Amino acid sequence: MDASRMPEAKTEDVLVVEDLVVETAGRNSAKILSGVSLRVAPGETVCLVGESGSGKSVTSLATMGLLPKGALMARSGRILVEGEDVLTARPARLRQLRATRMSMIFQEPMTALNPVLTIERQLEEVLSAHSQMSAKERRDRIRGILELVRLPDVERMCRSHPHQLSGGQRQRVMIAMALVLEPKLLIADEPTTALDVTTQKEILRLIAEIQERLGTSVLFITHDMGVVADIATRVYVMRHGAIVEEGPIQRILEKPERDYTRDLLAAVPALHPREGRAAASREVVLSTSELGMVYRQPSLFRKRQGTVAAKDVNIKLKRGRTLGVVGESGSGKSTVARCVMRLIDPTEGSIRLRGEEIVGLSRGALRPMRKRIQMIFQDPNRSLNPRLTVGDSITEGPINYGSEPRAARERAMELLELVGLPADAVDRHPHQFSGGQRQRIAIARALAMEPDVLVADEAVSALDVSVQAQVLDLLDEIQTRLGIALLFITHDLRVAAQICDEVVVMQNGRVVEYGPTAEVLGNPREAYTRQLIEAAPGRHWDFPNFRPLAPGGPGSIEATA
Amino acid sequence: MLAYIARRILASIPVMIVVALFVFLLLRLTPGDPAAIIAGDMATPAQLDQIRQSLGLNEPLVTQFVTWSGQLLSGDFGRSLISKTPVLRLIGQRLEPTLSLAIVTMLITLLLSIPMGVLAAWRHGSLTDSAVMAISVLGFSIPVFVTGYIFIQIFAIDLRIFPVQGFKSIGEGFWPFFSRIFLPALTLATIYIALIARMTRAAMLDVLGEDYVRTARAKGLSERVVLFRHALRNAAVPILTVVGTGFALMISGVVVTESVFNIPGLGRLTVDAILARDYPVIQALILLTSGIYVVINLLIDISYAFMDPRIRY
Amino acid sequence: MADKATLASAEPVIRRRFLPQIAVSRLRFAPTLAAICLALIVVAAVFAPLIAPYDPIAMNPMERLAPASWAHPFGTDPYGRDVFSRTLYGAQISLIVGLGAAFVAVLVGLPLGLLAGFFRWIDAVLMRIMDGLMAIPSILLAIAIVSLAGSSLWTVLVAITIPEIPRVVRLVRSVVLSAREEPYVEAAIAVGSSLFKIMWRHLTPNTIAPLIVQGTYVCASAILTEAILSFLGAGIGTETPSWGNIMSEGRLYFQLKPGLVFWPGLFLSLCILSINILGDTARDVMDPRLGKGRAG
Amino acid sequence: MSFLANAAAFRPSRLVRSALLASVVALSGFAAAPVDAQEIRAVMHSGIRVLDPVITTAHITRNHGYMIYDTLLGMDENLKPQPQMASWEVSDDGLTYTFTLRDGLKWHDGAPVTSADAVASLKRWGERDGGAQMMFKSVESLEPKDDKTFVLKLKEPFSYVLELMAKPSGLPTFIMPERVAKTPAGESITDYTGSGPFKFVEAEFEPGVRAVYEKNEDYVPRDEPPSWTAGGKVVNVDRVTWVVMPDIQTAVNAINGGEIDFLEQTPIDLLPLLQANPDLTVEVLSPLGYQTMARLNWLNPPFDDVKIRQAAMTALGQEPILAALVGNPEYMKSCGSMYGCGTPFATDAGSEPIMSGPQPEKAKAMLEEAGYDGTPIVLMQPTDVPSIAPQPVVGAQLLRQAGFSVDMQPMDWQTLVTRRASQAPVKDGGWNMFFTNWIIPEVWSPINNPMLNGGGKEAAWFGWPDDPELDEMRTKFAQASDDETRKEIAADIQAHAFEVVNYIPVGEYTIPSTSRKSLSGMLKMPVPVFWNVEKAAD
Repeated sequence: MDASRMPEAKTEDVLVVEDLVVETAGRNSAKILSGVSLRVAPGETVCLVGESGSGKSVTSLATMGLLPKGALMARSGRILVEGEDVLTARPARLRQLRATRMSMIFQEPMTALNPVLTIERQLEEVLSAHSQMSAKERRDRIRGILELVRLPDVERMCRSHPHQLSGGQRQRVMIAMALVLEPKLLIADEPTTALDVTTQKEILRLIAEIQERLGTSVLFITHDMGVVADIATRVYVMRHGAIVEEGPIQRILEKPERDYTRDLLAAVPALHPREGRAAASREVVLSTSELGMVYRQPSLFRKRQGTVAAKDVNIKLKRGRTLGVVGESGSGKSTVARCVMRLIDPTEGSIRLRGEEIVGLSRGALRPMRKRIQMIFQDPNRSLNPRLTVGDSITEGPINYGSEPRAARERAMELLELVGLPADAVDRHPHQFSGGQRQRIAIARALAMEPDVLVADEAVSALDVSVQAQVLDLLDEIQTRLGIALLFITHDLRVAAQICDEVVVMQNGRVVEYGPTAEVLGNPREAYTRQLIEAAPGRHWDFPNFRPLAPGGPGSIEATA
Repeated sequence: MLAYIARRILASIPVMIVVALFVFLLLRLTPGDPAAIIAGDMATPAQLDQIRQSLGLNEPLVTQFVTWSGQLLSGDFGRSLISKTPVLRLIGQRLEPTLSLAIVTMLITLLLSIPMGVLAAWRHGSLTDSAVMAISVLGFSIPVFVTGYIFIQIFAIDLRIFPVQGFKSIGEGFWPFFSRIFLPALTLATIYIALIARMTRAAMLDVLGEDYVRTARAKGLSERVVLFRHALRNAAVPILTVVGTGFALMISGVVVTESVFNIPGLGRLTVDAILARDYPVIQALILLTSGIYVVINLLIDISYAFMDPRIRY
Repeated sequence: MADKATLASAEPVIRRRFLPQIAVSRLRFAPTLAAICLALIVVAAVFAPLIAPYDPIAMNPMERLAPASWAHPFGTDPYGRDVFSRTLYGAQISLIVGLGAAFVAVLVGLPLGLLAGFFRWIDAVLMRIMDGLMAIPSILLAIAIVSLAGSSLWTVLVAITIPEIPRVVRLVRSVVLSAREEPYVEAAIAVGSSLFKIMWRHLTPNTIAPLIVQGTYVCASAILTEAILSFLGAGIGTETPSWGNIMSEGRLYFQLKPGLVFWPGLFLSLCILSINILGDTARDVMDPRLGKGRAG
Repeated sequence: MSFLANAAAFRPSRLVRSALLASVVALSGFAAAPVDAQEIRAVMHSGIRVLDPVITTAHITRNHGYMIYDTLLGMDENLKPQPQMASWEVSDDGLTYTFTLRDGLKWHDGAPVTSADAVASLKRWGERDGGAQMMFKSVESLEPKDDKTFVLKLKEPFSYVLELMAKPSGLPTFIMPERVAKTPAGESITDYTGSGPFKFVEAEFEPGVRAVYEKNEDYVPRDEPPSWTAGGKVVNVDRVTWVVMPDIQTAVNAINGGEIDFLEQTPIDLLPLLQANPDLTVEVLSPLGYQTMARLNWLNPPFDDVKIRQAAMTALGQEPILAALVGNPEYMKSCGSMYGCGTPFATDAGSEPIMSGPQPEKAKAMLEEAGYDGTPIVLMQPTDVPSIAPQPVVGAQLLRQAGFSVDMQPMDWQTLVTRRASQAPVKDGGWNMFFTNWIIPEVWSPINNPMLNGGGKEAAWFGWPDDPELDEMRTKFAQASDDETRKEIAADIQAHAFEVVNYIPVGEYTIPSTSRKSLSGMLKMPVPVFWNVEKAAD
């Protein structure tokens, strides 16, 4: 694809947004969008990328006329969908436009579908709201669209409720729902962010196909440069509620004009593994053998066999090294983390912390061990007690182990500086910090215990790429400084590739492949591992260096299909 | 499901035992002597004792409890100490009025409170919202008997629309029944309208923030559909919960309403029995009411499963 | 770092951050009014001895049921006692009952709820008992207790409070059950904090918001229950004027001398109204979800 | 529905069935009353619970007694005993009474009334009634002679036999079938067969809700015109239903709205609401009215000291209490007679201390002299009985003004009746003082008056004065042959009783009844009865 495919004539544009300004309602209103303009031509896929807070979602909501009432409102600008202004449209008219001319799919397929209504009902009401179809026609239409989105056993699907479907299936339903009336414009707001890579790949392909079939234009909102590289024809880069750069995908990837775009791309971790580090020490600080966790619901009447969350997990972690545990959701990687933390008690196997068995230790006996192994949680917004000052959170542990409050506080300040925060942060509360900063605080809290092992459970997944990069650097730096061993749980192969010395690939609670990162990701032996790598978006592109990786270039199958 | 119900009923047995024991002891510790109540003003100590003896009140507590619970297990609730009427007959006589009152009250309540709550949540922050909340909170802030008197004054005495008092079985025709039950039900409803309207509002506010509501809007559905098909149904569980506890709370309101409107119901029976220390009646009644409470909550919990397919027992 | 701070995630925030603002700005008017009203009542209660023109129990049978006049702004009751003075003093009792009930219920319910939320076996036992208590209609329990211990202010207070406790316990328990799953609680476990410390430092604070809301409802319903108890003849003795017993003594004259019920009733309703409004405000600001609190 | 479910929760089918059955009975009860039938719907002063007019002295049960039972003798408006079921002859020595049952007396089940029934009934009565107990002390034998006649033999003169048997209140001599009368005196009867002018419709009886009586077609009234409980009891209506209305306000509204025909006790303060209504008659049916009184406990300090009892009496006064209780002068009068004013034995002997109104100063002085140590007086106040609630409140204030320290303890009436039976010291749940009311016929002679009994802990009424002197005088009274002597003795008794402060009468009041104009022929007498009443279409 090239510039020639870029439409000139604005008139036929499916969507035209002209310097849209959105502000918060109420007394001291703040600008959320300051003059955003963009357009989407028939049949093209436009990506709107930006980090959290850049205002990309607000743009999409505004387009659908779905800005939260009483909270946000469009001050000025126009939003033309097929030439009709959404902002000035009457509510009734606006309702007509939705689902017929423009429709939207959301990030969380779990919450975006109504849990108490059957799939068929939820599709059916779109039709009955916008068309005079007979019941029969509606039935057929629904069956048709569900087949189109490749859902198995359509009849059963129709009868099912959302919770009975997998994440991927739900997202397919969402797509079906959005496209059942074949609108010209499809707005996809982070539609794959909540999904596993493999699923994500399928969904992206699906969208591409359908778009091909129905000639729909897609406005695709994402933060994931990989996805952008795979699917976009044109890209808008947003930041702080404004478009910073716009252009065809190729150009953006190869010669970004703005520093911000540049940073954004540079921050994307390369998929090819880091070169292995020389082992600093032979000492094994953490090891598990035949570790297993089976969840059993107690039942009054019959004995249910439980669900296996982990089975026969054997890992060894040496001082100063980083062991990655990768896998999709439900692969049991978090279970392993929580077991070694003894937040849950494994049902079988043993865990040795610096040679000492910690499975089956009583709360009391465990206490001295706790000191040696600490954890960083996925969501920095929830892992810090909002009511405690940063200082209190950090010093809680040390004080538990008898250090002077005063001394602990001093230490806390040092640590804060160590993790790149001002020392005076001790007296502030978590909500005064950004996600990345909070994660740093969480790290400081963990370090305050001077542990031998640090367990990072999806520690960077919730963060924007730029922040992600910084946190990863921080961890790396700390490791080299303090020689802490790192057990790094992640679903993101790119991250794993960048930080881990060794990786464990898990699937359905079992270890599939275990070895040095270079080998496992370089030339995977197991089909599943390969599958994972295959699925990683934008894997043909070497973002930090603005050039294609392997032959084939950015025009990957998905985008051109 | 059945297993669940079975489990719940099993679980409720200890509750009932707790209640039974608690009530029994409470009553026996309460000063008050049915004999003195029976004998009237002129009785001499000797005569009182004579009566106590014949009522078996001189037995040791344990014996009394054993005999009583023994009877219970054989389904025998005994006779009123005072009037000698079988307890079950007493309760049977009073059941219909109270049930009628409770049901009509709930109907009125639901008819008014749910729309109010939905409206308030939908127009959250608007004047309508404040108004609805104000009304419901007001209903919550006036003692039942005052509300009752006011209604009587207006509808029965001034406007003469309804009779002042009394109860007629629905068996005697709808209007005789309705004209007598309506005011008390309305009086009682004021509390629950307040309760359920605000609960509905809260639950709706919760749900209206959900993604699937946004989805529904994105599908271009009318607000009515969005509110009632998508939001309300998801808000149902907490609302149901309040309805359940509402029924439980109702008894106290019932007691007052029944005496203001002279409805011969369980509430009045209970108060009379307590004031007359009519032990068998009180015990039976409290067991009954707590039984009702347990069952209603069970029904509510079961109904969750119908409201929300994710809930399975 | 600084510029990263500005990148604080906005999408999820939209709903969370803006609604309370609106809630507050909307409710600012009503709660202020409520607060003022409540304040006035408190003043009336505290300074009753100074404001009240008469001794609330000094009777003068010769001028019983006198109509409202300058001498007796609200008229006199069947004993010829000054209803205005009684109403002022009544504020004392009603407030004591309301606040007392709320306070005691929370005081007892909080620890029980924490324990129940944390230890399975305590939960099992305790909750059975609480269910038992809840299953007994509160008003009947109250009547029984009052006639058991004689109808003094304190017995009435106890009688009113006991049925409220299970609701508080349930509330606290539910909060604990959800809060203990929070990562920061796990983090606390990870840094080896003692159970007590975790409860006190990490769990209890979560219960405060709902408890405040619940507390207001307990307070309001306690004041009402006192009135109802008086109505049923199981209230506080007539020598301790409370809005409840003033009304129930006056209710016979409702059609002839409405003032006897109207004035204390007005005070009572205003008081409860204010408390409820403040409670609602608290809930709206803190979290609409807390509406469930009332139901317990 | 939820009921069925809940029944299932305890005890399955059986309970369900019985309860359903019960409610069906109840329903049929609702349905049974035919609209056009001559039915009087009356709200009595309280709901009837106890159905045994011998085991209890509760007025409502007494009224119930007059509905379904007949009495051996009646008393006319001149307070003279008259034949009702039986006529009598007295032997010249006054020791033998021969009673002859009149013809046509039938039980509701059709069986004839025999002298055996009468004798059994009298004996049971003798076990429960205070006066009767006294009488039976002097009785040698009480035997049936034949089906129609029976004989009462005295071993010593007791001249008050007929008055006792004829007394309209307290425990009148209701005659029950022998099988019923055989029920132990301490046990309530469960067979409600009487021979009175009305039949009790047991199926429609709902304690605390309604009691229904229907005309006894077989009843043969006497020929004399009705006069109090004497004379012919002619029933002119098909049914009488006593409806219970716990809230008097509701009752007043109900009779105003024509939903009921008769309201036995109209709260005087609410009269304005009724007098305005042309369809209503408000009148006092029992001119003798009520005596309200205070009783002091002789067992516990400070009232174990006669001086302090006297001080208390001096401190109290009738007007203020009456004012608080009644308010309307038309319906209250202060009265210095323990036997009630306007009765044969009425006298104001010794009543000066109470009749001269509250004298706080004098009382103070007396307390001073008696060396009152400030022991608080536990004064029991019933919160749930309007007719007794005000007295203690006023009383407390008067006593305090005289320097007593008073601990007024509010409680419900049932707690009070229980607690007043306790002879324990105050700290163990005892008491010092309470108030209650009597209808005059219950106190109008030294024999009837329950308070005037010096029997102490065993025999005396609550408060337990141990006063042999008093009992001697009563015996004299009982044996006195002519009215003059009786009057004198009665006066002496009263003087003595006031002297030692046996109890303190604090005034008399009457309570007006309200009836729809459609009712006529309501008899003026101490007991509300429903014979002789006619109901015109409303």
